[in-house]
Amino acid sequence: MSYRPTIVAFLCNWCAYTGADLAGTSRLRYAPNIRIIRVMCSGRIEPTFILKAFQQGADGVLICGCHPGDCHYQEGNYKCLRRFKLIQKYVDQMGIEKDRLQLEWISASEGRQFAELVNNMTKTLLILGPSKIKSSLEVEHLKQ
Amino acid sequence: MPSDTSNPKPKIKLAIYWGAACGGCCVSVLDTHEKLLDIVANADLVFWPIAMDIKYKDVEAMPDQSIDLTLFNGAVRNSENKHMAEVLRKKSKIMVAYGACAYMGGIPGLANLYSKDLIFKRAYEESESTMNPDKVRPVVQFEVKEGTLSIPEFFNDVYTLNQIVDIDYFIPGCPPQSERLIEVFTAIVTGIGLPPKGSVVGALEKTNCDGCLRKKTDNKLIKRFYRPWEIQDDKETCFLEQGVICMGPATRGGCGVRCVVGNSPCRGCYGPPPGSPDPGAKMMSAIGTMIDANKPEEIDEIIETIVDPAGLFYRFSLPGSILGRKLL
Amino acid sequence: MEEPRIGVYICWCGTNIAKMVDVEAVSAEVGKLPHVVLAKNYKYMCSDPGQELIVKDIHGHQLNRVVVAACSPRIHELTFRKAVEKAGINPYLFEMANIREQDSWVHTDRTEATSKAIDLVVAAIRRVQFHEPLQKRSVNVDPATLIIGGGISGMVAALEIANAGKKVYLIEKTGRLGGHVIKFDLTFPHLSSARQMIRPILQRVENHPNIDVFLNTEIRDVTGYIGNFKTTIRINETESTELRFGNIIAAVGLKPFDPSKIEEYGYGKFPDVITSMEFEEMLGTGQVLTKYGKEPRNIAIIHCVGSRNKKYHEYCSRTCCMVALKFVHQIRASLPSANIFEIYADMRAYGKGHEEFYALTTHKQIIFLMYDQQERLPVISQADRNDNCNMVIRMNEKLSGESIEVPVDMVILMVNMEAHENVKEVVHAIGVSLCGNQFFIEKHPKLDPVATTTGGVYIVGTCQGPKDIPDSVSQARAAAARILATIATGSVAVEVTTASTNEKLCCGCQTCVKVCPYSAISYNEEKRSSEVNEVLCKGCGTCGSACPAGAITSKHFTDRQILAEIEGIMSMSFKGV
Amino acid sequence: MSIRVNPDLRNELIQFGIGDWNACYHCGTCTAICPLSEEGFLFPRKKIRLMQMGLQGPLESSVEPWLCYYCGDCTKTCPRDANPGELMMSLRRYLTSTYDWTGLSKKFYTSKIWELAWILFFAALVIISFLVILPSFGYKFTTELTAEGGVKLNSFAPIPIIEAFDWIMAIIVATLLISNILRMYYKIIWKNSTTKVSLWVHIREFWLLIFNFAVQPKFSKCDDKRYWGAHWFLMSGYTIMFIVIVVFLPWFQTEKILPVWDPQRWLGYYATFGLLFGLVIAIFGRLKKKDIKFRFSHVSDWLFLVMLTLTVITGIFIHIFRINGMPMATYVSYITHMAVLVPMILIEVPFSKWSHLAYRPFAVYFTQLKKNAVLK
Repeated sequence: MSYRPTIVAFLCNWCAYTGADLAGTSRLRYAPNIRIIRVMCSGRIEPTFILKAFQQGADGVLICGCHPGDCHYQEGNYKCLRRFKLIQKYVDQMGIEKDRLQLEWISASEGRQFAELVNNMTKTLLILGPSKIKSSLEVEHLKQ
Repeated sequence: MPSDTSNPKPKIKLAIYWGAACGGCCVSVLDTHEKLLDIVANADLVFWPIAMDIKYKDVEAMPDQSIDLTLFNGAVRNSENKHMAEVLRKKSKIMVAYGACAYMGGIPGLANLYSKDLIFKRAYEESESTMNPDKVRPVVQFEVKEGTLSIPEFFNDVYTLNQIVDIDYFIPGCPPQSERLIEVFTAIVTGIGLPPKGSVVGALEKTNCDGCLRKKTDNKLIKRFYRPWEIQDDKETCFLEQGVICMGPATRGGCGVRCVVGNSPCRGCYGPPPGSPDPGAKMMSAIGTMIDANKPEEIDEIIETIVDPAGLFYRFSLPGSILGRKLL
Repeated sequence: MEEPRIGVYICWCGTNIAKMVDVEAVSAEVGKLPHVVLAKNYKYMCSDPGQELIVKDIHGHQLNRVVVAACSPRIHELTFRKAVEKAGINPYLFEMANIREQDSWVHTDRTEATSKAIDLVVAAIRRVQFHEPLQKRSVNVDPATLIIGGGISGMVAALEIANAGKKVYLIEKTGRLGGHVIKFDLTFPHLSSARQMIRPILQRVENHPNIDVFLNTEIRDVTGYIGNFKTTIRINETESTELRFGNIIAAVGLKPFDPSKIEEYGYGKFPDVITSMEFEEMLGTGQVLTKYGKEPRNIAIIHCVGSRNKKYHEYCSRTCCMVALKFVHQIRASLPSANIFEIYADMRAYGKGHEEFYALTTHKQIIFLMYDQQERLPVISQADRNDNCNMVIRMNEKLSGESIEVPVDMVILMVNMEAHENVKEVVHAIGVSLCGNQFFIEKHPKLDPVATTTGGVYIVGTCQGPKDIPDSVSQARAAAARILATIATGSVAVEVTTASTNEKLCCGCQTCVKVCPYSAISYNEEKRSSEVNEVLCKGCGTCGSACPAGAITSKHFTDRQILAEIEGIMSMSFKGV
Repeated sequence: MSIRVNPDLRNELIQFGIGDWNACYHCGTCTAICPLSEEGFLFPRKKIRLMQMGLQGPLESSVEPWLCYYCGDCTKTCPRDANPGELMMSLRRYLTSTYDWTGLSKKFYTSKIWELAWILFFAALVIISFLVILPSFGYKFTTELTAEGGVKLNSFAPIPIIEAFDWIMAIIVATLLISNILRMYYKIIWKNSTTKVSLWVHIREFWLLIFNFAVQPKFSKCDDKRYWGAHWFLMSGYTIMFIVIVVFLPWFQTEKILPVWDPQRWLGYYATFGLLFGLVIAIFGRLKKKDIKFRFSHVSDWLFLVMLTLTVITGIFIHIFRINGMPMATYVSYITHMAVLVPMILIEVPFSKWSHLAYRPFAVYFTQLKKNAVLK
């Protein structure tokens, strides 16, 4: 079986998740290798979740929130942005290419942008190749 | 302490062993000072390489489950560490990961930012004091005419003890606070107040800020981060509020906040609070929250001042973290 | 925790899902998972028979958790929550997997879509195991209302509520009601009298049995939450009264910009350079005269003073253009032959009747001169002795490209509306936020412009942003209607999926306190722990992410639940190669 | 140097026919649509702006109003009904008054009474001359007819005296007109402190003046070419009439009844027909108000048309009555003809609407000079 990039996406309920729903109601097509997890606000997204997704084998992690200034909870997206920037620095240091972790603002009306985003990220991940998480750890020493 | 000899209770069999460790944990046992005598009074030390001369084969010969308590300090770096961890697990009723290295990987765990190859290259070829023109590297087995010489195999990764064998309890700290050891030892000896298997003992549930005497407010918005030497510490304001990253709020209490008392920010050797699956992620999340900027460029500028996040947030815990190692 | 017994339902949505997703395969696959008691698929889960199927199974199989894989939870989550509630299960012990909008409708490969559906359902199954029952809550609403500010907005809102028979406490900082409007002579665009308009309102407010007016009073601290606020007001520094009320309207208004900050205009230096507010007062006297008592021959009206300029305020004050045009009519009435210069940056006539008013005014023989707000402001200087005027304005006229000088005897500065200086105290007291320009932030800029993110606190009039009288009055009446609706209901529902702190884990670092956009978190010194006021909390969860000690739980979006969802998503077909 | 605003200019301009001068909000549609506006000489918008602002100096040194031939496209497309075409027309009136150093032009434009009074005064002078002064010198009416049966016109209106009078009037008018053109030149070219035009350029571009006087090529750039044709017809008729009357009076004002194919007669007929054709179009246009260029009429527009029409009609009457041997009718027609023509020439040519015959070609010439100007 050939390499099929896997994307775990965290979407805020009010803008990005609604935007992704709109992509569906508009019958837009995008790559099927994305799995979406809904949170109420992008400000809820923690580094733990991102690391967990990478550990579980995600080739890419996508975070989407409301555009700056449009947050349903006023400023959650800014908090998300700050955490994202820091965690991106960390994952980069840990040998996970920066492009594997992306943050984009998607409004509730941007179904098309969401579909394009998924397709573009898929292309990026195809170029980057599979995540090294599966080849990096010597699992034979671990307890059963 | 059950030191009343008039009511004799069979002494427990105690083993103390070190894997990839600095020896500080063993010293911390001695740091119990006069209380050590109580320990000795209640326990028979059956194995303690730093203090007693017992061969591995003697330990291997012991019946299974014959040791009541093993305090294993140090991470698992090589095949010897792994072998002894497995042997001691088999021989012990209760196996405790003692200290930050056994618990989370500790300082040796930072080697997971490199690979075995990179480490050997540095150690045997590149380091300033090395003269090794033939680029000789250690091999596990080497034939000489007297026979086969062997040394333990150096693993690519550093492991926490729990990743190799099942562990009953974890005592965090680099090294663990001696007072906590006494408490845990007492509990194990008496069997009273022992938490369920797999728990962290010898530490508090609340994180370090709770015991910290520095002045704390809600003013935790930071425009620039400083490394401790970059700033004149006023010795009374919360380190974080001065812009110095202190792992205190994300690190279990129990150490007595000794670093902060000594005017040095907490580095997190006691590990994450209960329920946190990753030792550094919560702190990173909190620090991200504290960045006082909304524009991407300004945020980048502030993050520039956080040098080496992996070494900062996972100083004692890289092997025990979610990612475990750098992906190479 | 009791052992989870999960029922899983895969919806076909007619052919919407079933065409692209092999629903049989999905239910067969997930049916094998631990804790899954049954996995079924059905044509329309949201239909009455679909919902009854769930209810019947819950009773028949003693299910305690339900997963439905269907459309977006944004569409039918509530429907299914109600269904499981009907069967006696807490509605939050339910989870939905979105296999229509985010699967069958966006993919074209049936195999891929089916394996994606399996992953999403598995994630929901894993997640629902960690769900906890949550209780719906509501609070009673005190029928009294506090209105801060006795300007036209505050008074109109007060009358609206008081006329409905509900108590209003109207607090005014100054010694009289009426705000700025009472100082105006005429209003645009109909040139009707402002005083005639506001006087009857004022009398009705003062004499209304349901309105208690507190003059010379300021608000310092308000405690409580929607439906149950409380404050102590001090009157004349001696008396103090405790007030209890269920809702708050902030109508604190604005203050005119101080043009002495703008050197070019020489306000304060030249006695005949006056602000629009001062000119309004002059119009009230019925005469337009210079400081030396002469009739001015040339009058310049400079627009956008302090507005639309990065150095002062970037925003537009919205009313000044029309007020400046209104002045033309008033000047013409007393000085028919005076030369009037409108020195403007852009003419903004956006409102009802405004463009017509502008067109009407252009026939009043006035001279429009345009200046570039960003490049160079007009400069006012003293005229030469032999000049036949009082002052000279030098400017670059944008439409002709010429640099010109304008002889003037009087200059009226159309000053910007800026936020009140003591607005911060009020903000602190009632727990709302300010935007960059120090105006109050509304809950939603388009769909909810009178509410704030703090439940029970409404903002009306110019404290929300510069606006004219009709807009202020509309907001006032809208806020009043909103409040009357909650009073009529008697109680308000509050958010269920809030955050909560675990005192055992909280270390008191207080990182969370300022993170909350709703000021729902406070630090309890006694307990040495942060506390979430769950009435104020809206459940965004950002505090849960900020807490380094893991002491804050975002209900229904806990770490454990989300991590289980991630593990679930990655557990089956999605492991990659 | 900044330019002082003259807020009172607008009151003055209103008297020249500027209507709703503040309606314009400077969208620039007029300039964009204008077929004659060109880089460096943009109008009407900018001129309207100068007018609105009361920038008298720049306004007076503008050449652009003369480059406008009032096709009406600007007015048609103006979203504010500001009527830029008529504003340009009013500006031409205003400029005519500023070129005139006597101040009479302004009086004529801004006061109907003043203008009518002067017309009547000149008309009265002419009538008195024919009824009182000339008879006292022996030039009397005679009912005697010539051998061919025509009226003896020359004995009533002696050629040498009339010719002398023609020349005196032509010199007065020319002096006034030339002095005004010099003032126009001063305002447009000479006063400009930043640029200068070499003498060679003045000489080199002189042909433009003649060419534009004769053909009005700019007028032909307006969309509706028929007006240019009608105007050219009128203008050529007028020029022919002017030349034959001033230069060839003895040949033209003859008592002989020449055959129809004689050049004297068909030149006269051509000129008359050309004038009449142009006048009919203008008068009907101004009455019907269908075309924008004819929609708005200042008193000066009507006066000019009426006087010229009267001149032409009386001229025709003189001709008809003379060859048919009707002496009294001929004399009355002749006196009326002169009583209209003299004030028309004296007032309209140097001071009013008719001055455009000189200002327009000069404006084209000055524009060309400006284009060739170099920095000082």
